[in-house]
Amino acid sequence: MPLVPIHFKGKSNPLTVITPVKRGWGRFLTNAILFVFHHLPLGVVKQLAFIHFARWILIKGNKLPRLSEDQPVEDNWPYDFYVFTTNFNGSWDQYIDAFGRIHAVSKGLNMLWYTSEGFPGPWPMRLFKRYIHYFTAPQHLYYNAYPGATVRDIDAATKLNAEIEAFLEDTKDEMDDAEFGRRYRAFVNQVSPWLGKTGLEEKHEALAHRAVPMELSQ
Amino acid sequence: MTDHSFLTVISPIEHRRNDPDGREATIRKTLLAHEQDDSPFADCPMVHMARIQILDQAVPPMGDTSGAALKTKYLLFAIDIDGRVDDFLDSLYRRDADFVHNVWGQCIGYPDFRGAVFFRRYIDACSFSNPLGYAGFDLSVGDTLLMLTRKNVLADFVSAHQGKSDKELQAAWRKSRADLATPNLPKPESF
Amino acid sequence: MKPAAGTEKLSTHQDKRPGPIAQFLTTLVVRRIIPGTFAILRRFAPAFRFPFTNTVIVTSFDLVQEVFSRQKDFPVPYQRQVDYLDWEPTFLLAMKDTPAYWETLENVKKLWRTEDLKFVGEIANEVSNDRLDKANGKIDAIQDLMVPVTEAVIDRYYGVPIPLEKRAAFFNGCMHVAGFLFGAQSTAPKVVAAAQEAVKIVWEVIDGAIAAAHKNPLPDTTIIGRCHKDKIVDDQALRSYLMGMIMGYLPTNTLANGHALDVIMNNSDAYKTAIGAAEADDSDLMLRSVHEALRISYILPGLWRTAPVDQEIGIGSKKTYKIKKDQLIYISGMSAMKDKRRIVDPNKFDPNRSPDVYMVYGYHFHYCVGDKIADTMMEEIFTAIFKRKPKAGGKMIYNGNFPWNFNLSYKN
Amino acid sequence: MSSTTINTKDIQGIFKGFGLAWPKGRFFFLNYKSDKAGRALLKHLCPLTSFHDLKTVKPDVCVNAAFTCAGLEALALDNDLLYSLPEDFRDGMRRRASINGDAGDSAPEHWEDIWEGHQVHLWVGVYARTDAQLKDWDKAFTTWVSKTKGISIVGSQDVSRLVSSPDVPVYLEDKDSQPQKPVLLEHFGFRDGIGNPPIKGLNDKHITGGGRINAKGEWEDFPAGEFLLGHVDTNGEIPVAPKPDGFSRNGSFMVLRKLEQNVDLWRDYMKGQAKKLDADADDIASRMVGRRRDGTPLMPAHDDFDFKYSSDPEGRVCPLGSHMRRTNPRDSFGADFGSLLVDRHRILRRAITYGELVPTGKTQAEVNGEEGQGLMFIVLNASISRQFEFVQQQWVNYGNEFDQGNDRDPIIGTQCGHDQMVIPGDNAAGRETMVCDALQQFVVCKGGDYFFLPSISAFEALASDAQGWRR
Repeated sequence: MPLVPIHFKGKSNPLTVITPVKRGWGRFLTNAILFVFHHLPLGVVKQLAFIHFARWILIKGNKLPRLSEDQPVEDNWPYDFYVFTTNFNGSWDQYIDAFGRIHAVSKGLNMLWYTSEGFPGPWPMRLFKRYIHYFTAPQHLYYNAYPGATVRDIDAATKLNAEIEAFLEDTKDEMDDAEFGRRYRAFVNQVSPWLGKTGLEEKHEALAHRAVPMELSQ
Repeated sequence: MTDHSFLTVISPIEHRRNDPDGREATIRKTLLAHEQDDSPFADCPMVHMARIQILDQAVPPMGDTSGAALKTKYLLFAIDIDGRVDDFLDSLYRRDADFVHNVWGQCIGYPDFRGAVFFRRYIDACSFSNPLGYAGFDLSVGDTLLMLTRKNVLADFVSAHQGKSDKELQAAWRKSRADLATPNLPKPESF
Repeated sequence: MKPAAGTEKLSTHQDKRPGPIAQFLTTLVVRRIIPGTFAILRRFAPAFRFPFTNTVIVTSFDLVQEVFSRQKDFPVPYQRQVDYLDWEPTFLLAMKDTPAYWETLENVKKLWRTEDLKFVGEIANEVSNDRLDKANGKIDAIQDLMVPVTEAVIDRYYGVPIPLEKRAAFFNGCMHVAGFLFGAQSTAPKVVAAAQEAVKIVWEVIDGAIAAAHKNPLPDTTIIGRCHKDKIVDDQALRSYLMGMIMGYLPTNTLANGHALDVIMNNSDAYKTAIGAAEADDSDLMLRSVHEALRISYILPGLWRTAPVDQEIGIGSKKTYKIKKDQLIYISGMSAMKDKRRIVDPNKFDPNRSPDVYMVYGYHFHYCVGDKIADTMMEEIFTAIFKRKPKAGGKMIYNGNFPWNFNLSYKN
Repeated sequence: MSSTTINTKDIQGIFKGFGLAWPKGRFFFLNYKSDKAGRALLKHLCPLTSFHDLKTVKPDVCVNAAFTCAGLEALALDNDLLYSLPEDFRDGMRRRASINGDAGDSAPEHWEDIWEGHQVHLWVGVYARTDAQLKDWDKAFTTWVSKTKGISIVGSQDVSRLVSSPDVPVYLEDKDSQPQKPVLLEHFGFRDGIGNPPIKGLNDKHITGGGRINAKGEWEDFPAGEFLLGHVDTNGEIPVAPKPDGFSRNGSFMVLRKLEQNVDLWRDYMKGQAKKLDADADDIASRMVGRRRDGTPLMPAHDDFDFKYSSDPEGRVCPLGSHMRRTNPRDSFGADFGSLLVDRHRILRRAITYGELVPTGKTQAEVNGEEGQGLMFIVLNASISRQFEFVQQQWVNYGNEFDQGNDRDPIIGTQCGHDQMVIPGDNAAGRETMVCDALQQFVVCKGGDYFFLPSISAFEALASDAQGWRR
């Protein structure tokens, strides 16, 4: 599968999928599903730690802003828009793979896209990927405040931060060198799993690889 | 901890008969100019992530051959920010009013005046509320940058002081404490 | 009431002070009734035509910004008053959005330069520390600190020395003319006559300074010296600019500093922040605290605009309001900056608010041209005060609707 | 078309792997000027040794062959077929250098000359029981090539297996780390060739610990489609493959990389770090690799294969950044997910070493001078970009998924000179954290390419003079 590089700087990728939903019952059901999801803990997604921010929103096709008399009335579009936006780490393929392969996530996705017209379900994967790709809207401007950091980096930094603050407090006053050495080593051992360096690098090959398989992008 | 706002805006793009894509072209040109760097959002300290997309045409379901289509092009603006939307809009307008005028100013119904108040009102008229939002972490942009910087500073310190004696360690730590407690923060978009 | 230490020199003016009952009522109106009324208007009628008058009061954040932003539709009305004051050519504050405005603005920026701020800071720092050191633990912060600092800047930076014997008259004259310009917009013959009387002394001082500078050239760190040396504008224009820069400086600063000090001294959050900022030498935080204090209180309750033709405000929002031709519009920045719809918890002191919620110096076109001078000065004065850890609390004493005295006690 | 039983007579022998039974080998890289010459060469090579042969016939000399994209084009195949080849394969390894992290010393401009200008059309791997048998075959083959018009050998590479012996020291400082039993070695002195995924229908017996972990936490063998085209993969689909079916079925994509190992540099670096950290060099080395010298896992394990990582989420036992854990993370991403996020990125390794073993105390120059030591790294997979390139790029040259930020694989990653590897300490076990800084380029890529390894039947079809798939 060849790769189509995308041109946004950094470790996170934007994806916007806009699927059509039938009005009437479809709209009602979608809102009901969204309401349910509002109250669900999304622990699995947190654990996977690859989504910065995501949103789902149902936009009524007949309530698109019409702000001038000159603007034609949208009377030839019988669907609502179901907009999904996400900012994820890793490659497109890997991201969609994770969606489909993790049972809890794929069940959730099946629910969320249940009302979208023609949604094939998260399995078989090839149809699912094709569906997502079919309804993906192209990006024109993307901004990320910390392009050199992934969700895992941020999670690690958060854990590390608590330890750093505790240790700064702990070593506020000068102390016996041996005692300091002991505390320092214990601290370093404690935080050592999160000491990988991060940030934007001059030329990081790993960042070039964020691609949609060509079989879908053609 | 500041609250997180998910702002979703869809604004119609003017489509003129005698100049079919004049306004849209201005938008595209402006977006392209800010694509790689010089992002107007970099100066808005509350913005986590932002995207602007031109929706040329709505994609009907596979197999719908009825010719269903939208009659206007739309501009989708989706943004994840800390705090209130108004603060962000004012901030964006203050930093780069030309960007605002070259993008949303080209949309239908944007009043012919300059001023942040019109931008706020316009976005308000075009925005959609009540999304199902997911945030992978619960930090403001400033906190995120601080923690990430601390992480790198500590990693450098640990790596540079392997195998040092306790005395040297303590002395070095005393010297580096301030760098760790209050590091020089990178500007948004430069970490 | 015994006059506060150091106010004796202004005794001529003190004679004119209203009696205690009149003062009480004025203070009540200024501090309670006007803000209260505006809060109600803001909520229910953000653009409200005052019954039986030609005046529309605009009080909500959005509408105030809108009127400010549409300078071509809503020009300033002050030219009427300027015409009475022997003030030719006119100055920025009374000008519409015309090429002449931009030319004047350019000239003003050639004279009052950004790099001068350091000098202004030095003057303010020196005078305020000197005053506070000498006063020995008790001072009238307005008359004995803020006014002298402002006068020192006018003297040493503008190059307009105020002779000691004319000092009180000059100050009173400025306050009166400012009231005439920005106040009730009355042009009744009696009011005009009083203003013309008051402005005389101001012109006298300015013209005197320019004439003196021709004899003994001033250094080019001063505005007059610089103007004469580089021949930036002629004396007639320079005279007008100086008048404008004094009119927009001395009275407003007195008002601003008095109100800001009142808020900071009587609000425990603000007091703590100011003390902390002074201790840490964080001039940026100090300035933000002063601005926040001015947001909670105010400099002026509002400013005036007119509508030469019929207009509508609220464009792009759900509700619009009509403004008829020749109506006067009173836009209340004071009220706008407390608008809950834009500002979270508006009565709370929070120096970390977004800079966009402040309209302390006005907004958009006609944004205060000397804002940086005022900022620099306020930074220095407030840092000097709060470094000495004044005792919290204190009451501002009004003279009519002007804050006039504020007694501070501190450790030297 | 797919079937659950796999015709092992149709699959090339390399799928099974030439183990210790065929320890000597020689790789030929050939070029043919015309499709006719190409077919003559293919015909000469027939029959190739099949998977089935290795199990039953066990010939003295085994021959396998694979094409580069240029090689298939030179056979004048039909455009439909050529256009159906996936883009990663058509690009070739040189053009994919930025994805694979081939930069610095490994950059394509420093590769061996034969990889320039698409000269290599065909890889022929010959494996023999003894040196003599290999020489005989080699002599006959080179004579035939020299007599045949339009065919040339652009390069060749001798390869051989290394086996540990208690008498030849490969440890750094700690004698006890020397493997006791004879095991297959690579040049840094570690056991090689373990941890390959078992494939359903090809393996004789189920190997616990090699395959994938299902939702119940049990080990399962891989479906053949992950490595063999034309079969069902872990997603329950037949992977995208070149057309027609007869061409790709039972074939696979093969990645071949010549990886030079700087044994001296590696040993010096390890000793330097050990001195700096006041630790045991062999211990540091094994924590970087993720296994002991004799292949024993760092994790508590039933045997050398059957262990999991999820009990060690912070990598305090086996560092998350270690080479083994990066290239086969098993259930590192959480016990809940099993190996679901790993399965699509597994590779089948069929590497073989070249050069002589450098015993401890000697330098590379003393052992075999300029020749050098290293590995002919061979990977078989159904999709180069999804499997080999993904591992290389996301797991080897990037550390995000292992909470390592930008830190790269300490052994085979592309080093910039200031890279580090953190070996987490453990307060409970009383072991100190070790940060190995300024990692050096111990392993340098000297060239290679992407190959298509056809089935035996497809190879024979390509060799035949019938019109077949030609244009």
